[in-house]
Amino acid sequence: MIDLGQHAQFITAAYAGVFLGLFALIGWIVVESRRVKARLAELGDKRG
Amino acid sequence: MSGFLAVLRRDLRLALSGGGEMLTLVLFFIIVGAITPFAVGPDRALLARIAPGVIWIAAFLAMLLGLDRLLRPDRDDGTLALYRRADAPLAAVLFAKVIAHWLTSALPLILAAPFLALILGMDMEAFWRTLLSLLLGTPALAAFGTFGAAITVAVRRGGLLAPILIAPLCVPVLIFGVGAIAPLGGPDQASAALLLLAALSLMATALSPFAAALAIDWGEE
Amino acid sequence: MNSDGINDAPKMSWWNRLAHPGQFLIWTRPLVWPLVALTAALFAIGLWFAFFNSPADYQMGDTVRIMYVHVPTAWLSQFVYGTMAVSALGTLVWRHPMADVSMKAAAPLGAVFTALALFTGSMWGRPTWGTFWEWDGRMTSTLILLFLYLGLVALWRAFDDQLRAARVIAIFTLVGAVNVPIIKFSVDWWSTLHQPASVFTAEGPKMPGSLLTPLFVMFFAFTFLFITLQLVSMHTEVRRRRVMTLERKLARGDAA
Amino acid sequence: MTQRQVYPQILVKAEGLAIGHGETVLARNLSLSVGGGSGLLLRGPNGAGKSTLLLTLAGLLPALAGRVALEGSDAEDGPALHHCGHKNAVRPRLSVIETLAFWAALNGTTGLVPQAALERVGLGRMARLDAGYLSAGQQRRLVLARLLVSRRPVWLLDEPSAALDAQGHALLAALVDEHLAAGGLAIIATHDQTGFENLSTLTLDRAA
Repeated sequence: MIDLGQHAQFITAAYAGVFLGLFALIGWIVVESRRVKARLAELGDKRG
Repeated sequence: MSGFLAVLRRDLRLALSGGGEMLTLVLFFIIVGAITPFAVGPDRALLARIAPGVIWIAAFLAMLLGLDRLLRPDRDDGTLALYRRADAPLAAVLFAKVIAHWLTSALPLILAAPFLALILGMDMEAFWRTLLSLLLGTPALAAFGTFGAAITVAVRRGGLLAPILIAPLCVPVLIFGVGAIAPLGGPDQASAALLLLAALSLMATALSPFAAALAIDWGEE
Repeated sequence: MNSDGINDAPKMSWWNRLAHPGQFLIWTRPLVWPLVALTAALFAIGLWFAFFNSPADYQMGDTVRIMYVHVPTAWLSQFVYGTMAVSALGTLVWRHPMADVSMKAAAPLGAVFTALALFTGSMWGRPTWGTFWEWDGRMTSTLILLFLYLGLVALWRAFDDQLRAARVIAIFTLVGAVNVPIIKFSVDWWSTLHQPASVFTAEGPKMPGSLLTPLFVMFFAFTFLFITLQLVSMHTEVRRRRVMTLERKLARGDAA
Repeated sequence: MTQRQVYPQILVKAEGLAIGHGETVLARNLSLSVGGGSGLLLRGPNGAGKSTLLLTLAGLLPALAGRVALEGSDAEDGPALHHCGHKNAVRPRLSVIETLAFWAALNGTTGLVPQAALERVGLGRMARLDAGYLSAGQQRRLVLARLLVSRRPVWLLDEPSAALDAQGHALLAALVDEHLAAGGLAIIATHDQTGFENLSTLTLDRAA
């Protein structure tokens, strides 16, 4: 990695925090979408 | 007009007849103020400096506390449905509710404020300004409170939701309220804050009945 | 009420074609994957620029790189509230069914982006101001905005009848939207009262070109990320409402 | 007795009406038309949607399909209907006469004076009593008094005879007859038979 200066830990912490948060958000949305689609299929809805 | 006065008289009558919990609100206000020295220490100079803030926080919390009792009893016994079909417009009824809420919750606090000022060691000059800022600021709290109550009246477990919802909206009232007392930025800053506080209260009191009426009409359907 | 009425639906103009949940789902579903690809590409380019292709700022040194995530998230916390307010208008004025769905889908996204903006702000604050939290005007009003978002999310979860909830929450969203500038003004007034003009250098466009490009790319990356997540959440919400209708039909005994 | 004031030509009409809460439809393509001077009884098992229909006719609930029309009343002089639901809107710590005076002030004092209305429904002696002490039947009579205090042509009554004793039923029948005689109309959801033999009936069965 390139040299991030003496405040490197804050830069990495910031980016790590942001991408951790985003992956959690994306994960939650994808899981929720899958769960609802499965429930819909269970109930026999053909409209997809 | 008669409908407006009828609702106002009725709510005051109910509150004064011991049914309402004016006394409990005032006690809550006093207790929040009185326990501050236990938290920050009995140092008189510090207490005197933070006294305006403490009094405002106590008033802020006390007024947000009683919100669930504002419209829920009317909804539970069917009165709210009758209000929606009364001759008097729903907004007039709610305007009476805002004023009744102010009279039964803010006024007792303002009358109890001298006691808190005494035990927190505020000097007289700051005390009078606190009283004035409370007088000008609490109508906005009453108006936003009634609006918050109207939003959450359709929700069964809405009890604690109203204070959470309207606290962010009431932050400017708190800022200008305390800003009007402690002239950190000098006397002209304090008077500017007082004018802004009054403007906020007027706007909130004028507009919230209509927003609350909309919320009830659509929330009840 | 026939099942979905797509076949015999009258010739609908573009606007109310999107208003019908079923139609909205069909027309916007093909957009999802291209949007995902575009967002991923923008992020890749943005990160590459942010770390490998832009110099350190002469004043702030390398911490300026935090700006590339702080500014977009801070902008999104405002932009998402804007979309919610517009959807609220759509719900109240035109009774547009998809406006309810978009309002509901946007609330949690707004909350997360505002939280990230606060987090990156405090990460940026530590090396610059020496503390993780500074009661300066911008940070404080972002904090209050976060409370507004969380209040909205709690409000959505409190209602069980979603159709009735949409209009009531739309009113609250609009009242909130009217109050956001007032809050911003009062907080700025308050923060200038309590401390000298903040040392926070405004990261306006006067930044040198080489620092601007990563900011722009990351800006669009985050905005497209929001649009993609919003779309997917809206699809899920449409399907969730269908599940509720089907479950209620099941409970009443007649088959779907 | 109420003075002989005849209502304007009033008509409640609904066609292709679907009623329900949110997305659950309780009844579909209902049609009814009730003119001044006539009444309609709503019959049907519990949960068939009688209360929901009354709420929809009162405009307190949106119609899921079709339309409700109230012709013959101009909007300026306020709502033209009384809706009495299951809840009696009676609050303890207010006296009976104060409760009635409040509703008179709110809905317009176009009918009997509160004290006269109380006498008419048999609560005259209890005017000063705290409303909290009223029994369910007496509260129901107070609701009937509320109808008399502000005159409105359309009465939508949901189980008005619940908790009423024998005289109560007779009182209710008499009040409805007077109201119809004065040109008003009444739509009543009820289970018991007495007193309304001459009214036409609409039966709602479950999950039409």
